[in-house]
Amino acid sequence: MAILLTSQSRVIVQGMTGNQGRFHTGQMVAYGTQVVGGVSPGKAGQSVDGVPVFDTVRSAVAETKADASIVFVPAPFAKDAAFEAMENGIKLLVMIPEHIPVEDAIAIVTRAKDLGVVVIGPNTFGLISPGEKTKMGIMPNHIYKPGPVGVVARSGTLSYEIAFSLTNAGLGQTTVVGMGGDPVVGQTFVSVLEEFKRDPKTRVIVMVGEIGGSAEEEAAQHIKDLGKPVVAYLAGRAAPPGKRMGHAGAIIERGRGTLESKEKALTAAGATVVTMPWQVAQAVAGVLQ
Amino acid sequence: MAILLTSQSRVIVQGMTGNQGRFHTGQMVAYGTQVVGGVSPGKAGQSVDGVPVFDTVRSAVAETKADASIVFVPAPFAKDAAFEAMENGIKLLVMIPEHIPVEDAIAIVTRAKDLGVVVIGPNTFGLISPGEKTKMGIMPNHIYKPGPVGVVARSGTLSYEIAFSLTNAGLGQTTVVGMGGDPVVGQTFVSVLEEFKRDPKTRVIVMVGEIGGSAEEEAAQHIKDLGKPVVAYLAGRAAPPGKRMGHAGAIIERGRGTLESKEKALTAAGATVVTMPWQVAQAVAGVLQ
Amino acid sequence: MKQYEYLAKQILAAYGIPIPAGRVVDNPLQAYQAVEAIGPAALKAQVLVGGRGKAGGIKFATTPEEAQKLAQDMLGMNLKGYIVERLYAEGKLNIEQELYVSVTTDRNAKAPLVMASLAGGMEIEDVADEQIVRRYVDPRVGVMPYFGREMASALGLTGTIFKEFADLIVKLYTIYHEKDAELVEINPLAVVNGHLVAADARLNIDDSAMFRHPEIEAIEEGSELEKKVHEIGLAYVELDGDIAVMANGAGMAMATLDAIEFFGGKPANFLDAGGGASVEPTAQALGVLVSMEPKVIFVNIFGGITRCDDVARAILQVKETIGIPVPLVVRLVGTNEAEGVRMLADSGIAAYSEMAEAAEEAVKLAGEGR
Amino acid sequence: MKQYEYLAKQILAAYGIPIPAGRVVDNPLQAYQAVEAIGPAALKAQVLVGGRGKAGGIKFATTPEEAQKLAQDMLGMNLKGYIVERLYAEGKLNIEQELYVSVTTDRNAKAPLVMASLAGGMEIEDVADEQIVRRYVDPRVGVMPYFGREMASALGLTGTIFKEFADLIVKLYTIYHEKDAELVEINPLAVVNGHLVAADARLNIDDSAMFRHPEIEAIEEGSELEKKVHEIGLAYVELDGDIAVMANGAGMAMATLDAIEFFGGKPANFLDAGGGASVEPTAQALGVLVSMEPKVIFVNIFGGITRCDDVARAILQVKETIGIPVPLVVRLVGTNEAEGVRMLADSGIAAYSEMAEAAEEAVKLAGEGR
Repeated sequence: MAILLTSQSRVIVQGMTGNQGRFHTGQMVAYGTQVVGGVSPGKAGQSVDGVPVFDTVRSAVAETKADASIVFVPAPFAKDAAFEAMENGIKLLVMIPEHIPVEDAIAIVTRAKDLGVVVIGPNTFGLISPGEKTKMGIMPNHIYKPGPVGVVARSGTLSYEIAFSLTNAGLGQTTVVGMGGDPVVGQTFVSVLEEFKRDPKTRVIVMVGEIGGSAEEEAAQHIKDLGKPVVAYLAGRAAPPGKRMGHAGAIIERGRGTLESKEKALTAAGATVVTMPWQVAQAVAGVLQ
Repeated sequence: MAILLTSQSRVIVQGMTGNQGRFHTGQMVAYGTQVVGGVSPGKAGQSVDGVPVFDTVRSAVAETKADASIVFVPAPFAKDAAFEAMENGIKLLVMIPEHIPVEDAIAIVTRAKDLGVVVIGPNTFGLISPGEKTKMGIMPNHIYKPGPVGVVARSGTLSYEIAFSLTNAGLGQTTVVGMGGDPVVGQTFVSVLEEFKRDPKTRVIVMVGEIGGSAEEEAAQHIKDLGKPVVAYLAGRAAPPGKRMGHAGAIIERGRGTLESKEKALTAAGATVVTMPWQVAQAVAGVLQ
Repeated sequence: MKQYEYLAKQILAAYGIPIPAGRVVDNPLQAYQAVEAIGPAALKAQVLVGGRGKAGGIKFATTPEEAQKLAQDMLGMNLKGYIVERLYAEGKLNIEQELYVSVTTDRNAKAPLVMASLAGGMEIEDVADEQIVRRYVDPRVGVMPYFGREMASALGLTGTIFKEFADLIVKLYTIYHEKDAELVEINPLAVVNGHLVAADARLNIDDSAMFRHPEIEAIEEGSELEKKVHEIGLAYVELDGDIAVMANGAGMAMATLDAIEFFGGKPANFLDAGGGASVEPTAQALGVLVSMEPKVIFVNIFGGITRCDDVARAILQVKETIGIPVPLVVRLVGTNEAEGVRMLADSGIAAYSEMAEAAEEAVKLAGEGR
Repeated sequence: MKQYEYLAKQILAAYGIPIPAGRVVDNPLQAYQAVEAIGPAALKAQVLVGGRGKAGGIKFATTPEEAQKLAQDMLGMNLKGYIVERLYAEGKLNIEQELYVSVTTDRNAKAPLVMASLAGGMEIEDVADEQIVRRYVDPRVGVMPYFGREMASALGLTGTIFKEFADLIVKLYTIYHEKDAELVEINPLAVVNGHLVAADARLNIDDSAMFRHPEIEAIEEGSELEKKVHEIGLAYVELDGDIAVMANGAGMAMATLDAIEFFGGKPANFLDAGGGASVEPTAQALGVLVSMEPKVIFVNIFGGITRCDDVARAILQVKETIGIPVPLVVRLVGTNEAEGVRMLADSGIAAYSEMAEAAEEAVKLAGEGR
């Protein structure tokens, strides 16, 4: 099993004929994702890696019964693409682009809530369910393997680092979810933890957090009643206040979002908090025993 | 019993200190309506007919546990007032003003749907439940009496005419509902018929319709399965196409909304259709036997 | 509130929708100059009636001289009851294809409705249903570009026209939304040199929203008498019978006309004196009825908010000032009925309490009826 | 994207929020003229740092001459690392009361948050929680007038100030919404002669939304070096250590700094070379690190989208062109790892596969650490 994305998910790619869309369609198909269609206005009738391209999500969904979409269009057009997906029945929406205006992100996640759509991102690497042989995202294919660890991260490359170290330690993953690095994203640690709670295959959860916001503190409230062990690693110990650390979201503002408050809350909630990424796998192995 | 408005309803009046608000507060209180508060920004602390005035719906609801509101503010401010009511937990909203922009009416009824608010109007005389000794509206107090007839009308004075003729014929009313004369209003004949269907005290329903739109035709679809007899009278037989007959809604546009198509649909659905207002009471007495 | 074609087009253009070259023409010289500047052009009478073309309200001018002469004829002409005060000279288009597109309010769906068709150039009611693409707009979402693409795709458009059409839908909805339109229609939406052009346009603004559109000119439609009564703030429609009618409330007024026809009479007008009108406007309204010189005047009042004594006062005021030289039938019931009836009786006017009886009497006095 | 105070105030004024009389001053003569025109005024340095007042960035001038002299001193001064290029001369206010109001984005609620307080004039973090009225905006609804009235009521305002405050909340939210602000703050919101005036204002625009605001000037914050790296399109923050760091991905870059501190070292910077950067920007970024003249350069790459051979190519390109005169520690794993490692080895650069080992070595080479 896995969360959110399974082998049953029927995926379309919005912006399929662009460079990124084309490349990652190939990668997803290669990984085993059921990519059933693509959308690029005015390109209907073309195909990418054997997958048919449609002018609209509407026609793609009508033809392919897709229920999930991954969006690769440039940020200024991302809101349009997201609504096109949601208004046409897509229930799992992965928003890859970064630099989407916060106002647009708010509009997207608000509408998603009303329509019961799960939004991953924006500014995410996506999500991958190795045991289901499926992914929606831009993560490398070779660093994951099936297993009992659920991973939820804000940041891409750092999560690759940790997922790969888990894989190398023989600790496979149910699903690895990238929440996205923007200030406003579809998921919270809490919402993803709840998904992992319901997944019988997930036996331990790894949280990869960072400075900024208070998502980790809120997650701590829920970890107490989760019934599954949590290992947490948070990046940004060395980050000075008031400076954006790459991610629009990673900023310590007016004393909020510091690592200390986050780690304290998580430790108090019973999570195993490690201070360096290379300590995660060992901690996971420890709690699994 | 009655529909929508009962003796339990706790009513506030938005725009209570204006001329209209003040007059009709008195009329409603005299009729027996549980008017628990009024709202007029900047007038908190005053009172009208012994009813306390608040600055905001928020404070009025907090103090009085109101669940219904009747709005008397001028049309340009009506949308603001409607949202103020709905966002603060009001579940029955009567919009008296006419000349509310259609765009605002759409926004109001759309939001009402999302929040589960029943909107009566705009451009309505309101609704009255004689057996419950309560009304929210601007109708005269003396023309109604308790009884088994549910009345739903688009138009004010015409419904008074008919209600009074029912009363004079000894045929009292459960609830008389004014849907409002605007193109876009909160209720449809269908939605009100459904309410009457569920009300055990309502034994027969009088529909007072008119030219324009296709609400009567849609109602006809539902009358077949209503399980209660319907008497219908529709105004506008003599109205020429393309001219607005007073109500913004009453216009025969491009062949749609004619009396003939409405009466035909209603007759086919089993309703008793009369051609003159003074024939309604006799028809109701007939079907009640 | 209907807008003249040239105003509608100016608004389209302001929102980035291509329109043909055109100029407003107030006199024959301007018509000359217009054709001189933009070449062969259609001269279109700027009046708010349908079927302008058939009635002689659209003429083609190839040369400036021809334009001047045509303008001379057209300006001041009577077109279905409207005097032509202004023309719009518009360059001739080499139309390759005609489409239809509109945004309107659907009162049953309580939402905006966008309609489009490949069968442009005729009234949309005359287009077969299966040739029309209809999409409702969710007011929570509005119209984003994908909505336009979906309609373009549903119409089977491709290439440049696909993109232009999708884009145009967004602009058209933006006009509908920002201008509080009840209808914005482009018909035909022409394809010229492979690009879309709004060859003709209709724009109706929601009367109730005019208060927030100072940039839009209020254009009163109707006869002089209708305009005059609208100025008093009452709803009024001229009809072609000879029994002048006043009632309170739009539904009551309609029912009153119906009652007159029921007994075989012909109403001269629709007049809603309002649900709670006081003495002065009621008297003014009655004055209008007198000025129409009908055979009979029929006043039908159910006093709810309206007080019967106020109505009586209004009637007596008119009687005593301008006089009521034709038979008057009054039906008066409701609030303060007794006092109102007594006041009228004192002046020799009998009031009915039953609408049916009163209507029948009015028809009889007009010498009509069965 | 923070906006200068005078720009923020101009935008407030454009939306109908009252601001004090004020003028932008580029030279001492303009300062003279400003005080001549508006009377005694504060001269405020237009720099994007907090605590301007305490640092000498705000001075009061009573006469034009005084203003000219003060401007001479202030223009060109260094204020916390920023050169003062422009002043804003603003008329002195007789402040009767100071309030606080702001609209900002709450990332956890995923909604705008409006805050207001009667305790204005100090930073909102220093105001006791119970003195702050906080209301979230439902993005489906936005801010309508009632929302402002509710806040005014919650603050206990009455009379004129109640109305003005309620009205101002709507305008402030409109700015937030239409200008894609992440923060719009008026502090203090002053009461002067019984009316509200925005005595000071802050406005930060969402960087990601700048593309749709051509009317707003892009103001680059930060040091010259930071600006330069931002121009390449990379995320860069100067720190005060001496180990220059490059990593791919913001989280990885943060973790890399953490790792250096973990081993007792001090990072000189944060540099995210991007999740999938190609040869050229990576080489440019490395060039920037070289130009910083650090003790050690540490490159930490987990090749996902980024290909290890591309990173190796970038390193070799820099080595062969500008040269790398300080010790270089490279950690390189992931996509095309073997080829990347071989390429570096061929040029005598050893690559680590473990992040921990590499970070420790970098710290050691910098002569720091435990």
